[in-house]
Amino acid sequence: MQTHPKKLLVVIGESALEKFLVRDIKQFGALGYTIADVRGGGGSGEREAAWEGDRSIRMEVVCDEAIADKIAAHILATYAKNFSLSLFFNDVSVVRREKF
Amino acid sequence: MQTHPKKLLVVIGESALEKFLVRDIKQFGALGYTIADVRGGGGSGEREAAWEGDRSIRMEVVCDEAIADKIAAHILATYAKNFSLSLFFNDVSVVRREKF
Amino acid sequence: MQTHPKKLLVVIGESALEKFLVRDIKQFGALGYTIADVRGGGGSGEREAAWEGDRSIRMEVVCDEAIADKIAAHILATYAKNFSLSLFFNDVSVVRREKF
Amino acid sequence: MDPVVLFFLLGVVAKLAKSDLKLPEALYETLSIYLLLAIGLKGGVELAKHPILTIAPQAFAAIAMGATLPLLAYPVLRFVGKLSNVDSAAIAAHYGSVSVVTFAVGLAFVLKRGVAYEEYMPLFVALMEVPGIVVGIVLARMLAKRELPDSSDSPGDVRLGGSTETRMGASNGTRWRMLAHEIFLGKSVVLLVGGLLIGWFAGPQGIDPMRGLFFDLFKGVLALFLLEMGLVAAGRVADLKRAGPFLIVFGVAAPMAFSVIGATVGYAVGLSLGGTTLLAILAASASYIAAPAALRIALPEANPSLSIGVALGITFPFNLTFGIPLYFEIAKRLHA
Amino acid sequence: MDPVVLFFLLGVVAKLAKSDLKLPEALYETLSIYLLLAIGLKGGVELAKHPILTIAPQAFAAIAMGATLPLLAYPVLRFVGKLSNVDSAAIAAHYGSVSVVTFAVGLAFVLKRGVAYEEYMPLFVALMEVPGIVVGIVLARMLAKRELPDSSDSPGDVRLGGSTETRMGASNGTRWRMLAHEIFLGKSVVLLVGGLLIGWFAGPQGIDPMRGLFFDLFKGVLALFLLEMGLVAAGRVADLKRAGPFLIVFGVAAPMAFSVIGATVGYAVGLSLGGTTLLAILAASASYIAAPAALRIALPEANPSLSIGVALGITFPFNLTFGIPLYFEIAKRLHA
Amino acid sequence: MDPVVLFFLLGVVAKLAKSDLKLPEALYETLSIYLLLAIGLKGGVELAKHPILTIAPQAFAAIAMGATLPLLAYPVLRFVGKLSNVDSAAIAAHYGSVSVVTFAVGLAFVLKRGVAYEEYMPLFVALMEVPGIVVGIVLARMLAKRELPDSSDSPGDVRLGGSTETRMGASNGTRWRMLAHEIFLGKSVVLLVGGLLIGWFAGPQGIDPMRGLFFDLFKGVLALFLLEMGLVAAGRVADLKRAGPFLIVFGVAAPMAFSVIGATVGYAVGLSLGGTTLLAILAASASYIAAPAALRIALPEANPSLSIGVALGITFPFNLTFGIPLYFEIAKRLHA
Ligand SMILES: Nc1ncnc2c1ncn2[C@@H]1O[C@H](COP(=O)(O)O)[C@@H](O)[C@H]1O
Ligand SMILES: Nc1ncnc2c1ncn2[C@@H]1O[C@H](COP(=O)(O)O)[C@@H](O)[C@H]1O
Ligand SMILES: Nc1ncnc2c1ncn2[C@@H]1O[C@H](COP(=O)(O)O)[C@@H](O)[C@H]1O
Ligand code: NA
Ligand code: NA
Ligand code: NA
Repeated sequence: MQTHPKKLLVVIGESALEKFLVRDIKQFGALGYTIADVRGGGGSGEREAAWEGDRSIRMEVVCDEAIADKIAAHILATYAKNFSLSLFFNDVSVVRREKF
Repeated sequence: MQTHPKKLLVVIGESALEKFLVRDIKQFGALGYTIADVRGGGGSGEREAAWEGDRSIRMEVVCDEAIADKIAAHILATYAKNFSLSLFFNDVSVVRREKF
Repeated sequence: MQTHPKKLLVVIGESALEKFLVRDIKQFGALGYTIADVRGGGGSGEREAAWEGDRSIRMEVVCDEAIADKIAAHILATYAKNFSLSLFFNDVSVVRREKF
Repeated sequence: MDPVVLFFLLGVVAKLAKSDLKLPEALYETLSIYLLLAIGLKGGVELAKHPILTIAPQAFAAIAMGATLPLLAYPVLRFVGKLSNVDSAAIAAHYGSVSVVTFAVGLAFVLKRGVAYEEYMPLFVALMEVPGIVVGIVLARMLAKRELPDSSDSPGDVRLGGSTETRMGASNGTRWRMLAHEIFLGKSVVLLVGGLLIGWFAGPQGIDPMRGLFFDLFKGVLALFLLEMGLVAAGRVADLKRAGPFLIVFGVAAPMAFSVIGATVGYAVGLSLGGTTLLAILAASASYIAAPAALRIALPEANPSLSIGVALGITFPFNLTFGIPLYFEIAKRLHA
Repeated sequence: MDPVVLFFLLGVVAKLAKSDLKLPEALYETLSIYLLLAIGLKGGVELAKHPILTIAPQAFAAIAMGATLPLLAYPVLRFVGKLSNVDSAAIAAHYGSVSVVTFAVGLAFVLKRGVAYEEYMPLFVALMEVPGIVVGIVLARMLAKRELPDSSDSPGDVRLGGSTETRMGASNGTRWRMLAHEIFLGKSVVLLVGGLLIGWFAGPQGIDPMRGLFFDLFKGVLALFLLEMGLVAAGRVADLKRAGPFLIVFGVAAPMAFSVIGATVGYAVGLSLGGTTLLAILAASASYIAAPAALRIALPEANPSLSIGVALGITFPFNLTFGIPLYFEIAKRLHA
Repeated sequence: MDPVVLFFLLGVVAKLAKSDLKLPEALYETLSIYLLLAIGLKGGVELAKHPILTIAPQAFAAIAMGATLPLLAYPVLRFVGKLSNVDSAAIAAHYGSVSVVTFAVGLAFVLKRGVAYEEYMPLFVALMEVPGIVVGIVLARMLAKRELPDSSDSPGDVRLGGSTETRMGASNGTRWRMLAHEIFLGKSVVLLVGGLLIGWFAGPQGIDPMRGLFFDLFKGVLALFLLEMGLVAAGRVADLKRAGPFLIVFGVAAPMAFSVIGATVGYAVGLSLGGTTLLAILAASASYIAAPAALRIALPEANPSLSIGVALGITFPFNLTFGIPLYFEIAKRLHA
């Protein structure tokens, strides 16, 4: 199967960020995203999703490397200081390259 | 740790597809799958999981590359035209190769 | 963007294991984890999350390869015999290496 | 206007104002499970009191009407609205089937006015869910044949999934079986029919200890569900803008026309004023639980945002606000 | 048959017919939290009315019975059923503990017939949840020693997690602490005991403003929960087919035998006809909330599909349909 | 102590004992949606009975008080507590706003004692949610200017997001709009105000068929929600330990001081004994739904574990147990 390399950017953070992240990734040209509700723990403590302020989301964006870089840089600069937030990149391959 | 390369196929789409996708991946020889409820947006608009028809799932299948290819080809041919659907591949490694 | 390679360890298994897995990965030096509720199927049958004993989780840990290996070895040795459980590794890259 | 409709408006306003208000998915599902079961139980308890023979001809008329309405809707959608074959058939199927929540609001309307009605009416909800959907699907498949004369299939052979054997990954026989499954074993039919049977077997005394949950809370739960439906319906408005003015007109005209048919049939089979009103409401309502789920599988080529958009974005609010009182007037004229 | 049982049947039929009907996980959890709390509150309110000294010997008898039943079940499972040591012990633990929902259906049965009963009976549910589980685990560990004579541990030393120090990643001392935690601080014990204490402290007047939620809705919530249990139980049938005929017979015979013990003990400690029936039901019932959760941690080598399969797939439906009326008859004979 | 508080204690104990008890997220959300709507409806129904002109001056006083309290809290937090500018402002905002659940428990307290109160008090809950939050945010921004004199902005220009144009990825104008949105269209304001309006339009007879859900279950739902709040509050204790003794003292002293202000204002504007008590409770309570959500966006630099820690970990339990009876005494003195 003919596939094309893309980047997968995964952002895990406070669910208060959801609408900002969705707005941001579109602004930088990503064509889609997927969000799951998660719980977890990290540098800023345990987040057990027990109530509003304690919820986390995991957002996944498949896009070109350049876009992924820009999104990540923006997210780190804008939110990382004040919010619980992690992100990482992954190499994926897609079939319909124009979709991502 | 001795590991073995496998493909991870991720399919994100309408939750109406769940039972068909499960049936399909088994038919093509995948030995397991994992499904999470998600929301998202893409070429076919925002899917906020607000009601039945608006729900999406994220399905993950770890298997041999050949099987992943066949599954992906089948899914694209069968559902992609009429359903909100994205898929991508990833390289993963597993320990117990016979499980996947 | 300057990134650093890390391992992503994904563990999918019975939700009864959640607190043990969280304890274990910390013991081995991982600095964070993310958990989602999932359903699925594999060698030990279908797990539809219909009731307590039937629920599964998907745990994601980004860490150094050495730690990921130790965690995986421990999990396989401790739980794999008696619990529904799958795990796989993935190569990811992170920006803030000290976080993971 | 019944106060429950105010909850719908609250939902609509909140959504249009882009409020963050969102009901959890599990609550949405719980409320809809509750409403289906409660309506089923209510009808079943009453069914126990009436001889089946009185009800049978009325029931038959209701089924026949549900199967006929899509045949009336289809040509309008196809030839006036210039919609594609599958989209026309899919929308027709939604209008052939019924909306449980519209029925519930109608029930509240009738109760509030103290109008007598056949208390086994919930039976007709269950009976009218399915026929319209089936007719819509058959329509799509039969007429698709005519449009694809080069197809290798014999013309009389109604096929699911169109011309590709592997459509939805299944042969034609399997597809029909899957579809029957999807329709008859879908959540809404199982809960409605299950509730009816339980209510019927258990009878009034048997259900009495459960009335605290299933009857006393009914109106409040309906209000909460309408809040959620308001949020959902307002979210469908964008779809409709894209679809253009025809569907908007259709979404108002079709329920009005169908209500007249429903009221006439109800009157003809001897229903009381309340019963006639409720049958008019059922005829005028468009399904948005059973039909979308079944059609997504049966007619995947249909664009769901059109059918849901018009059923939920136009017809549902129209029925809630203006439709129901109007249909009551129509029924009154007939019974005058 | 109580109409709530019809909901269970609806669930079973829907699942066997492969309907898509599924209750959201959050609803399942909510219903079970509700039932546990409501039963606890009900018992606690009554407890306030009775002198502890009257209840103490009965409570002691209930605990002792819960601890004894696994000792009777184990040899049958191990030597007649030829099950492994851990599986025998795990299943025995389930039958030593109790099913809150079976108790609730029994309560409905007794109430419907207007039979007097000790209204503090929910206390016994709380008391009988734990002992059977503990005995089952100790049994598994002690007898595992005998089967592994080459183990370096001293024979009298009951160990959790078998011979590997790192089993479940914890030393033996830690394991016991974790287990005690799992059992005594599990959801069901906390809610039952918490409800009992709140009901006790607050008394009837204190709880009265909450009866709208906790008492008036009880039967309806029980019905909904049974619908869900029907879906779950029917899903366990496949496990049982694999397990063979012995377990199926056990799933019917054990509750019948244990009900006789329960009824006899109840009669002996001076319970009324209703109380005797309820103690028989508790003895006959098998846990499927507390026990599975605790045993998954304590005896991970046990195959949960066996214990859950028989407890939920056979004993639970048997008790619901034939068992409860039968145990009532047994209690009547004793009280005759 | 009202029995509902026992549910809170059960949650606290369960959490501190590390029980696995956890209410599903969807249930938590459902209960809070229910409480907000029910309180709104209750107030709206009563509003229909009173002339707006009587209420207007009282309402104005409540708003003014909500806007003033943060101005009193801020200097204490900043100069006595030595907290940073944003943290002081954020905590002040929480105390300027109100806790709906504390109000609900206060209502239960007043009802239980049969004390008369202005039944439109829920209106004040809605009115007092927002002003304190806005004042807290403005405070943070204005005083941040003074501390950063090297900023290029003109000193009078209150800016959101501090000195960086791209903070939260939006320009200042957009930020203010987003914030207004977050505050006025947040879940709690929409549901409270929506409920008020629906209750007002529909009136007592209109809401009557829904009282089974919204009124009869109120106390029980409150109990369940308090169970959840106990679990959450106990989880915040660790945050507080880190924060040190000042905040713990503040969490008890601030509500006591503010209750005196609230009671005095209530008495001054002519509220009855019950109304005075309830206004004192509102003044003493700290928001933990609307404020945290709005401040996370408006003052992201503030550490939420401080504000939530003290509001939920100290003030909320204090009010529930000792505060409410104390504020009732204060109100009684004034009315003596
Ligand atoms: N090493 C990690 N692996 C996986 N997920 C992580 C990791 N670190 C943090 N997270 C997730 O990211 C969220 C925010 O991270 P933090 O700001 O470090 O607390 C956590 O609550 C976790 O869900
Ligand atoms: N670029 C993307 N990155 C991540 N998820 C995506 C992307 N595009 C689409 N999706 C997901 O796939 C679903 C269907 O995609 P589409 O058919 O393009 O609307 C969306 O609702 C998203 O959940
Ligand atoms: N090949 C696979 N791909 C994705 N997920 C899997 C796979 N195999 C197993 N799983 C997940 O891991 C869980 C436990 O696996 P198992 O013990 O093989 O039943 C399953 O319930 C699935 O959720
Ligand atoms: Na119709
Ligand atoms: Na038992
Ligand atoms: Na306040």
